Amino acid sequence: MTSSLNLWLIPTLPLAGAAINGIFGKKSSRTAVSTVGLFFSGAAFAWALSVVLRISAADMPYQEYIAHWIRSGSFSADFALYLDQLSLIMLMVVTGVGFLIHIYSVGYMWDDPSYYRFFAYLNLFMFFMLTLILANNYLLMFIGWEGVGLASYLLIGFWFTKDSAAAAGKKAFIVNRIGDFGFLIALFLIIQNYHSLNFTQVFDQVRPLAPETAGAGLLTAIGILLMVGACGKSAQIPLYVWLPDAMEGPTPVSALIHAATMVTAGVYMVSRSHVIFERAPSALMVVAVIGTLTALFAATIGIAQTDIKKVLAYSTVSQLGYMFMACGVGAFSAGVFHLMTHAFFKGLLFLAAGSVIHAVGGEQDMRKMGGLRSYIPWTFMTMGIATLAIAGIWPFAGFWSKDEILWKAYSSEHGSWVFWLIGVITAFITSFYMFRLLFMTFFGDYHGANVDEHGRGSHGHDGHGHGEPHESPMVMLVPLMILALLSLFGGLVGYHNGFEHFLEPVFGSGATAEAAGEAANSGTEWLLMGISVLVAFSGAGLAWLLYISKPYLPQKIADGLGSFYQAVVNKYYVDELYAKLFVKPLIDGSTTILWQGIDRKVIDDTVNNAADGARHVSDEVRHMQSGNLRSYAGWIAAGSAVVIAYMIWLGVR
Amino acid sequence: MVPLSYYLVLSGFLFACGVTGFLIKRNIITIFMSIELMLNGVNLSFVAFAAHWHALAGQIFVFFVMVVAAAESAVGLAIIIAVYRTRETLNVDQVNLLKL
Amino acid sequence: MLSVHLILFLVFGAVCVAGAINLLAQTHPINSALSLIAVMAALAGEYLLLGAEFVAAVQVIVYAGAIMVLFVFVIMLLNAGVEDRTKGSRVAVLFGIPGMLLASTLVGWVVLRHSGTKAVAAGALPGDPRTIGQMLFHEFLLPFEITSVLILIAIMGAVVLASKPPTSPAGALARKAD
Amino acid sequence: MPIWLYILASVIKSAVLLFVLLTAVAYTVWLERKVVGHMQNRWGPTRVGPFGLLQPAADGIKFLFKEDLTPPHVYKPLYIAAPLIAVIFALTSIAVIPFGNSIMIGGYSIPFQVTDVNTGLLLILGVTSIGVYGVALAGWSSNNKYSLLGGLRASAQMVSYEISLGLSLVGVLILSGSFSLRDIVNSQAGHFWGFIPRWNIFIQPVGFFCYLMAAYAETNRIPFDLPEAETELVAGYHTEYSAMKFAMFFMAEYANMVTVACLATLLFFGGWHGPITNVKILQPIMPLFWFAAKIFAFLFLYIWVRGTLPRFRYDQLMAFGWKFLLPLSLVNLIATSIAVAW
Repeated sequence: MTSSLNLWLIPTLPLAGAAINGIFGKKSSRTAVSTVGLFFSGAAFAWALSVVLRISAADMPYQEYIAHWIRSGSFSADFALYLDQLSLIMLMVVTGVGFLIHIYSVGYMWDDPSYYRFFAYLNLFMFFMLTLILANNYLLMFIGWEGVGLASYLLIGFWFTKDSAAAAGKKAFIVNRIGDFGFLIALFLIIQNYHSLNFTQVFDQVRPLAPETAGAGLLTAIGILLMVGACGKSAQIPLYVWLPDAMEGPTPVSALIHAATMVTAGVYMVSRSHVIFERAPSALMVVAVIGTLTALFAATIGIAQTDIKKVLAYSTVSQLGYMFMACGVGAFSAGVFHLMTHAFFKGLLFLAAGSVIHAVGGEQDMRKMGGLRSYIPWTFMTMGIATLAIAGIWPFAGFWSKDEILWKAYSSEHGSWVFWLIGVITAFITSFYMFRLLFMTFFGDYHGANVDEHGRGSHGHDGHGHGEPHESPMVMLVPLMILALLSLFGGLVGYHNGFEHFLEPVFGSGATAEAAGEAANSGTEWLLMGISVLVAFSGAGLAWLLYISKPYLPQKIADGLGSFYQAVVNKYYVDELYAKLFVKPLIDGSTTILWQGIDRKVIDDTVNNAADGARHVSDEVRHMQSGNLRSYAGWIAAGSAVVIAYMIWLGVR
Repeated sequence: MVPLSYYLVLSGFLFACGVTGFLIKRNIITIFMSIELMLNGVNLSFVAFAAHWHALAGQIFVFFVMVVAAAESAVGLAIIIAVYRTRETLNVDQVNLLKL
Repeated sequence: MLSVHLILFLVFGAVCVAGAINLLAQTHPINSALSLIAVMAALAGEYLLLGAEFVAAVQVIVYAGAIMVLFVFVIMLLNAGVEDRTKGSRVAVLFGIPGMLLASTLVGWVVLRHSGTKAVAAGALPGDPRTIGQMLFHEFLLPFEITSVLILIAIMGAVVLASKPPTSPAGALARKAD
Repeated sequence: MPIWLYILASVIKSAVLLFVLLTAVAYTVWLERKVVGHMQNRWGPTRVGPFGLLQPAADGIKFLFKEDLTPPHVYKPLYIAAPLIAVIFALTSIAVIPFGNSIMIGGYSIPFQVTDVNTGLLLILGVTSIGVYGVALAGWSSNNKYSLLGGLRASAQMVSYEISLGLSLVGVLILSGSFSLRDIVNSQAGHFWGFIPRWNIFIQPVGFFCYLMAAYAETNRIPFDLPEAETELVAGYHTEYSAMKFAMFFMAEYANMVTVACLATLLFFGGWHGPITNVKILQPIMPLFWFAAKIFAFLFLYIWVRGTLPRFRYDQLMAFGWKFLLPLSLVNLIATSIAVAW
């Protein structure tokens, strides 16, 4: 590397934007606020682009030292950045999608009274997310990790006057804390054993180790704990419950944070730590199982949801499960690939959903939509593309990445046909509920002509005329179109394993070996690919059957399934279960033991008794202060006698 | 040739007399003089140690003690005058308003 | 065998002890003050025995000649009489005196336990003004200067404390006008 | 020198010195009366002996045989101790004054000095400062308001002027680099340019002035005799004293005058050095002569001032001491040290 890339600019630009908007935004006009917000996020994107153009594969991994932070003995953690192919992809996704969503937000949030606050938070999120991505050590990464958690909390609770939003924010934060706890312990273990948090230093020490076959070992422990952290951030079983609730936030937030970027941080972290995971097969197995289960589980919930954003949320959880499944079978590049395509089409889905909600004046219930195709054609088209992409229909982006994952799940040394099977089932369900969403929303008749009772006034986008759904402004549509293009063609980078080769320097020769073995199994691969496409089409067909051709059928099926259907509608009662299992005992325990027991009886009483005791003792002791000089002298003499006696005793002892 | 301990015992005796004076004397001026007596006792041990260890610094300390004693007595006696002016007594047993 | 040095030590020491005890025994402050002057003068003798002639001279000039004059002056100014034996403090008697006795016994015991300490010869140390001065103005210059500030503050404090506050500003002005 | 011989020599020297000093004191009184008398156009004592020369003896006898009156309500121990303190410390300081060079007797060098302390000047200062107690205690123990005022005035005055006194001497000490009076005198031997004696008065005129003023105040002499200002305080601190006790105060005062004159001679006027030192026969005597002559001159100056100047007011006295003399001696000290350092 001959010259510095000035990587530090990329995170700091959004920080500057956040600071400017946060400090001066309240007094500034909306135009000024959006200019600042867009400029700084756009500048970060532009700089990231220029970095991509300037850097060559030979220069990576590139490290940049900014300032020194913690130096304690042999341990050190600096403000230093790290750029390799993996973080480069993340960088592009975060700045690119982030910038598009910034643009979209200008239109979507225009009427909100706290417009400046939104952009300040959004820029702040960008800063932390970029810190997370570019960090060269786990500690700085953790700072970004916590920072995005903070930004997420702030944005979920953006309309904090609404109880559900505030509660959802808290829920997200607390659930994430549980995951962070695991992450932290993993970091402690790393420090204890490798005396560093620096990626290169840690991985250099781990790399020579043999895989832990006996099941449990240090690396397994670290891996599982890291996975716990990832579960929290990336909404995996059992910590996924916050993500559906997070839909209380503004839709661009859902798109940016809870679909495209932040929730994938767990995938990124696991991929980043692939050196550790590759040497801990048990941990990998845990990752794979969690990912697979989450994918299936969330997909089934998605079938029965009627809130458009909730469907997308469960879909996100499910897709994240896919990514973890990929990581779990050792196909990190496939996971990252899906991460990228998912960022495109899920971001697009959310934005399009936002556009729909915008169009119908804040309504989110799909049963009150329908037939919107003619009202909002652009939204319909982009959303259609996204749906095709997520369903995995050739040649859309989702096809390439999903197919890659399924193939790896089947063929990889850590994989198994079980993963593949569940993956295919999930793909079928995904295709079904996505088309269900599409059909319920855009086809049939419009059910919401008289939607005037929206209690979502606080959303701020009820300034438009109601009754007639209307197309969104261009500022919202342009990002939709760009993302639609990306969803269309974004998957082509994976053609002929191009994406995998790009990431080869990061994930190592294992990928190459698999690629070699791939040729031998190409027949199987074609077969599997065919199956997955077939499954996608059949899912779509089922949806068409149920929601277009015979719309009375779903109700019948639901009645027929009875309690099982109720369970699915109520998300398998997981929230209720958690409430019973954890929240209630915690609250009860806190009330009776911690509050009434420890705080009242122990702490308060200790303090009160200490104070009472001090007062009583003082009442007696104050007579020592008689005001008589000679008495004071007497005390001094007696005291010094004691001191002298003690000193002499020390001396002669 | 006098053993060091003789000087120290004398010094300690003077100091003890000073302490006793502080404890049993009622007149504030005498109490003040008891303090001076204590300082003198300490000074003696300083000088004795200076001679014993051949360290002149011990004598220097005595000068500082004297300077501080001079400052202290100047201020202290001024305070005594002020106290006498308001309380019209020199008996410390009767100057005991500063209490709880 | 008693050397001249030891005899002188004992003589001065006896004066010291007698003076200190007399200070305690006397009820009139002026007698106590005179006893203290005697103690100080005898201590100056002890300093001479220890070779600290400059300290001895300063002891007489500063302690006996200035500080104690101040005491006597104040005693005369306030016309302090025989002290009244009030019983204001039980603590001083119950704790102070035993504490003092205990402490001095312990210290004396420790000191005498080490009575094998080397003897101190007269004039063993150059305590002449030249050496003292050089030390005071080189090694101890900063403390010396600080004590000078201390003295200045003490002077001002004494003046402020002892001067009678003007009865009223008008009166003070009138006095100034005279 | 064997120890017994040393003690013997010291005893003899002390006895001789005491005799000389007391005689000098007595005849200073005679001189004062005579000189002041002439200044005031009177004769002074003339009846006892030629020119009244036996007057001091007569006075002494009178003091001895007068009734020793002790007023009631005095604090007796101190009333008695005070004149003793005054006279003893006044006489003590003369012990370190060198009157001349050593003389050789039987192979031993015997200095004209009771004891040669190498911090002689400090000793004089210390003893002088203790002399305050005589005056102060006398004033207090007499239980008389005039005495008390006199005593208070005396102690305040003496403490105040002691500072100027000490500081005025430091200039000389810087020049000679010693506390030993003998060294100080020897540093003044020789001449400037062959004819002006190398006396400190020519180098330290301001210092001498300060010393003189402070010394007058220290000895409670006119114009600073406030403690015994007869027009205000009857006789100040010795109002209640009579007979021998009074005589002791008298002796103390004049002995102090002699000491002050000795110090002035030693410090500023070259001590025993003087012209005509080359006459062989006179060599042991000449230093003594010059010394005595200089002291006489000083004593005469004392009397002359007494006959000439009026008395200060007390606030003027304090103002003069603190606001003029002290700064002046400080300036002198600083100037001297700068000059020496340079």
